[in-house]
Amino acid sequence: MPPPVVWMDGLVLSSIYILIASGLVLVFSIMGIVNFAHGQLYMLGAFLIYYMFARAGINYFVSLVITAVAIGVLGVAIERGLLRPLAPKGLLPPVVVTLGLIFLFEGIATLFFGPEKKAVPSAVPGVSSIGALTVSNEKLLVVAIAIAVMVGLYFLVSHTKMGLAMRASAQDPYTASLYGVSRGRILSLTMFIGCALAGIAAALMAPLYYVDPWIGLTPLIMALLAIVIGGLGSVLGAVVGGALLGFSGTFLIYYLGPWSELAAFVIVIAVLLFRPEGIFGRPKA
Amino acid sequence: MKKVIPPAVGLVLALCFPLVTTDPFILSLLIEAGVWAIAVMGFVAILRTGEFSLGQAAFMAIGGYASALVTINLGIPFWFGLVFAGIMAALVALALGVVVLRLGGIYFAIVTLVFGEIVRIVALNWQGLTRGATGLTPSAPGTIHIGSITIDFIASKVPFYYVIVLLVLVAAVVFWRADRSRLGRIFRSIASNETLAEHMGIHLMKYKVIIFVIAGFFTGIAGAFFCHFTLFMGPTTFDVWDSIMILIMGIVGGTSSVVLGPIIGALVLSAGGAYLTSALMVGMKPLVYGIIVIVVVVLLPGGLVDLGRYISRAPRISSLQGVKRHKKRGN
Amino acid sequence: MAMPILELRKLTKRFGNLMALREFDLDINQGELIGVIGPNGSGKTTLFNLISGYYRHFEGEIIYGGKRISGLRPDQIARKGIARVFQSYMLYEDTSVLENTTRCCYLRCETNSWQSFFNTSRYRKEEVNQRAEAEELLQPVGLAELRDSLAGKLPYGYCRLLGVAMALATNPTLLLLDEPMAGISHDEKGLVINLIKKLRDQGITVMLVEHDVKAVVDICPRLVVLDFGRKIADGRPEEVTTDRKVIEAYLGVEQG
Amino acid sequence: MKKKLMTISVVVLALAVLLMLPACAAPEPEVATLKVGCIMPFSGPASPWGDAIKPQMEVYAELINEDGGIEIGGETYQVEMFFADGEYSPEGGSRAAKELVYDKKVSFIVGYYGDGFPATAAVTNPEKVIFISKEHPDFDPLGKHPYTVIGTPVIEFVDTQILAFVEAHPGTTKVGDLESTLVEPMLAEEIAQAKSELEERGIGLVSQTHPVGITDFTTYLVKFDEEGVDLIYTWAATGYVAMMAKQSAEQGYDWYLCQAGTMLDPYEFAEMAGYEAAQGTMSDWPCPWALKKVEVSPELLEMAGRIADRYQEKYGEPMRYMGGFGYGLQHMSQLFAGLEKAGTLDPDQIMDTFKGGTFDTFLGEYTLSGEKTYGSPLVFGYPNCLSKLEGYEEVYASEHPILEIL
Repeated sequence: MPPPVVWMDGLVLSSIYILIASGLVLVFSIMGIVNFAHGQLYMLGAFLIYYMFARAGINYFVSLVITAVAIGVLGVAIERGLLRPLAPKGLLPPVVVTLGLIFLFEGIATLFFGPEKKAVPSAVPGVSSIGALTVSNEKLLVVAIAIAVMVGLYFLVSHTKMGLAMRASAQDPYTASLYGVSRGRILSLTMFIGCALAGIAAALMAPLYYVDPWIGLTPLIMALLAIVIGGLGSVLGAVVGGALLGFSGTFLIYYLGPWSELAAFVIVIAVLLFRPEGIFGRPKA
Repeated sequence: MKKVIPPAVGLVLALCFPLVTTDPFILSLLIEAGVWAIAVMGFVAILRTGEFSLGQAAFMAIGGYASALVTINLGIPFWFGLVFAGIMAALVALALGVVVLRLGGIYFAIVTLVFGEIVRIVALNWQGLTRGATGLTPSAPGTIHIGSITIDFIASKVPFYYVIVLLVLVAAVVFWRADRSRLGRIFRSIASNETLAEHMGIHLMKYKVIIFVIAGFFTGIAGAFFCHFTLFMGPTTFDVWDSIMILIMGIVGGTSSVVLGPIIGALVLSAGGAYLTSALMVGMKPLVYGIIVIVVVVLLPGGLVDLGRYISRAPRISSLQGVKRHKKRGN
Repeated sequence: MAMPILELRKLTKRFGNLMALREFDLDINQGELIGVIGPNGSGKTTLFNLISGYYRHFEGEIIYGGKRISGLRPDQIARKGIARVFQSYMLYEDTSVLENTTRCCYLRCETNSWQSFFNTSRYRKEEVNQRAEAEELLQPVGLAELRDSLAGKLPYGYCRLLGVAMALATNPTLLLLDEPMAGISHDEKGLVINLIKKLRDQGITVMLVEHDVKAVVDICPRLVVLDFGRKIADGRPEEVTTDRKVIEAYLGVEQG
Repeated sequence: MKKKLMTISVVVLALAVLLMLPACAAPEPEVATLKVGCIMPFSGPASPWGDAIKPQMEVYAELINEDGGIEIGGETYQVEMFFADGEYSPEGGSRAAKELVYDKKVSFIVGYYGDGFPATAAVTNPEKVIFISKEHPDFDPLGKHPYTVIGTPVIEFVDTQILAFVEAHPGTTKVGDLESTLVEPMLAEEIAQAKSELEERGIGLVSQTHPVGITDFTTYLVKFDEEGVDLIYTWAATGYVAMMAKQSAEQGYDWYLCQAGTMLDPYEFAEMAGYEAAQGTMSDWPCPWALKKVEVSPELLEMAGRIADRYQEKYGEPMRYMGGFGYGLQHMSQLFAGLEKAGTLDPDQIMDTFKGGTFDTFLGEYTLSGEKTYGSPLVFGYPNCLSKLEGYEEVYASEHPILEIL
């Protein structure tokens, strides 16, 4: 049994993977494409937090909300300006555009924000002791906000009219449109929520770690792994996949060292071999 | 007969190029572009069946390691290493293809991307075999003596240049023939309507795996050639970014032709990219790449190879069409 | 009594709690022309999806020509001589009518991939022949004139006709026609009916799912009626159309 | 049609611009010059080092030119520097080397800061371009790479560095060593050496390896804590060490974090880790000259002062990072000393002079031995010292250069 600190760490890591993966899955389930620039949106969100909270001294929670909204709006702009006009041309053009955006955003960040690592101070400095566990307040905050956001997302999707419209549109866009669900609005809304989740993840992570133009790749790959494990198109799958990766990551470091990185991929291969559609994916006929 | 003329002229020009200049810088750029062109041809050939792979660089890595390991440890000559690399990459493609090609669509793209990461991590951690991050240092092909002629791969880049021209030619002929033969018709059927193709008697997996393996074979050879050219093979020599670059070169070049598009894409982005690194501000390179990709996808969906068609106003075929969405099937 | 060419044994297909087809039994003889009718959602298309291999997980058995084919892939089933015309829009939309038909000649090929790759003279000859055969197939469905137009731009009726030509390109012994007459003009209907009769005369077994009961009654000597996934009647048209259960199913009479 | 024309013109224009830009690059010089190339990372995560050292090398070249240049065989040469982006990868290094050697036609490459020594040497050797690099396991002067010199045998330092850190902290009973999978294989031999040397003193050493690119080290730190470690040595880059310091503080661990010498800016470091968490972190390269506690040659102090002044003049801010003195500047001074002594520009003769020769540079005297490497250059006066963060300042842990401690 690993010590409590390792559990806590797994929880922190899981929170971030879950936030990013579920944003990615949400967008996928409605639009049918994977936004490969999702990690770079996260990176831009981290820079936003740096400039607002660390540099301009705006209250952390205000910065967090602004970051989430700003990244969400950027996502909507991408969706309206690039992905939607390209959608009729098939699957590849929008995907290629999101791959192009990776380069574009990294280039912009390097040119305008600079390549050096930037630090964001802790929003809630200090350390708390809970029984045998000593943990920084920052990590507690991360977990608390992540859980709150995911619970909020759950209620939004399953208990509101908007969520119903989203689910309907995900299952059968054509029929949903017959019942008066505006596909355009649903697309924008989903993209907003999905990208805002990346923004929130960035805002939570920035004070824990550091910010530079290349921090987007690792979370993106982990999120992709999480959704492959959980099943494409299932938010619940993203949550389970993210948690599995987060906890297995930290536990295996504790027991195995560097091979833990490979262990994540072994999980993925095992899932692919025995249940190719993912744990919560819809099996094929 | 008419159709043979443009490629023949292109080949003659390529063969005569060292008469114009033997400048090692320019030749190196062209040699590397040739390597990428082969990999991109493989990517585009797979795209013909409607699947797009984001893990092609992993096959280059497998080929590179295969060749580096056998040439270093067993002292086998470069030429056999090249073939061995192709076979190894093809075998891995076979194993991977059988497992993941049935998933199709975006799922296939994600899994191949993940596969690329797996190869990198194994290469990094299997230090007994790959020496981890230190990497392997394969050597250049040995000097060849044919009568009084000596071909030295170290003193000049010209022999490398001719080898890559030959490899590109072989790959081009294979991919071109595959595209022109019944296989090509089958691939297009699958890409256009998988369910229909299957109901008309086409074994989807068989043909998807065939092209995936052929592409893997040549991509592996390209990777092996590259590592003997730069004399280094490490875990990051071919990584996720390279897989994405292969895709981007394919799209920018244009996927409506299996040969010309990849060659144009590789020349423009690989050789052009090297220029960008030397001439522009840091951070500008990814920015310019990003802009090129978006401009091409939005304004010129057929890629650069389509520019000629634009001008001649011939009917345009969007090369990006026909890639299916993730298949949803009832139970 | 001839051996049945197609035997369906207790076919059951569930979608979650919904039984799309339950314990369905049917024998079809060589050369028979059989119509399958039933209200919307009664399981007609599901039946075809099971026979053609589109759904591979279900209960029951399908025996074709004395061999079990249930569980096989669609391409294996097609290879055994079962061709299907889809109800929905199923074409290679991005290419010409002729190319659509040629692509479906795959099962007629005698040369292998290597011969095709090396462009041998046999392959080239076969290509020329196949093109001619494809053009020939377009004649009876009245699409010969339109052979160079883009399939995706065809009017709906023509799509159905093209679908029939494409299915015939696979040289079938059993043809599954899923509502070939839906949404087409009166003249075209005549074309289809003539075609079906011609096929029957050639000895091809035809299974016809159709919404238009009148047309089916006119041409099919035997009818099967489905309701809520169950076979409720099987027999000659005049028997079936007077069956009380069938009338209730169509009129939706409340029971009990 | 209009839209099509627009499209075509946009694409053609973009391509034309792309192709023309390189043509506007550096003009040809007229005076007799030594073309010296330098490959450093200017893009990617390692770029801060390239960005920090490049201006120092430029300033140094400027000062040399103002002083009259380099005298070789009775003729004086001006120094012209060319920089290329090696991206800290073998492929980048190879590409940058091709650009410098084939395109910019440099005769020497110094200050290689990257990861692909063999790939880079493969470009320079056939062209007889003298390449001064840092150490690499594949360095083989007598066989594959005859025109290559190791100017900074960094790896050789590992055991001495660890011992120095331990020396600076009497009472250490167990040392933890945390390396990434990237450098672990390179250091393995040296770490084993350090382990046996520490054992002689009754001090234990435990090693852990972490994958590249992670940001949370807590689990590794917990393991160290369970092992009872009280000093951690790492080769990790500044950002990672800052994370280790931060996460150590969060867990309430009070060991010393010792970094192997690549801390760019102690203030930046402290800001990243938090000032509290950063306390006591040690590193061994940066040494703000204002402190001047190390005994170094007056010549070095003078040149260092000039460089620092000129830097301030040119860029309007003080030169905080001194890593260049152990790196690019060091290689430059080695090269120039070698050239002056050889008195010729013939690469073969220069290499003959380098092998086993002794050179006087502003950084001290170097002996290139011609055995495993061309020698351990650290004979005297290398500005290497242990520094430590205390309060808001960086101070020394030792009064002397590292090797004098041992």
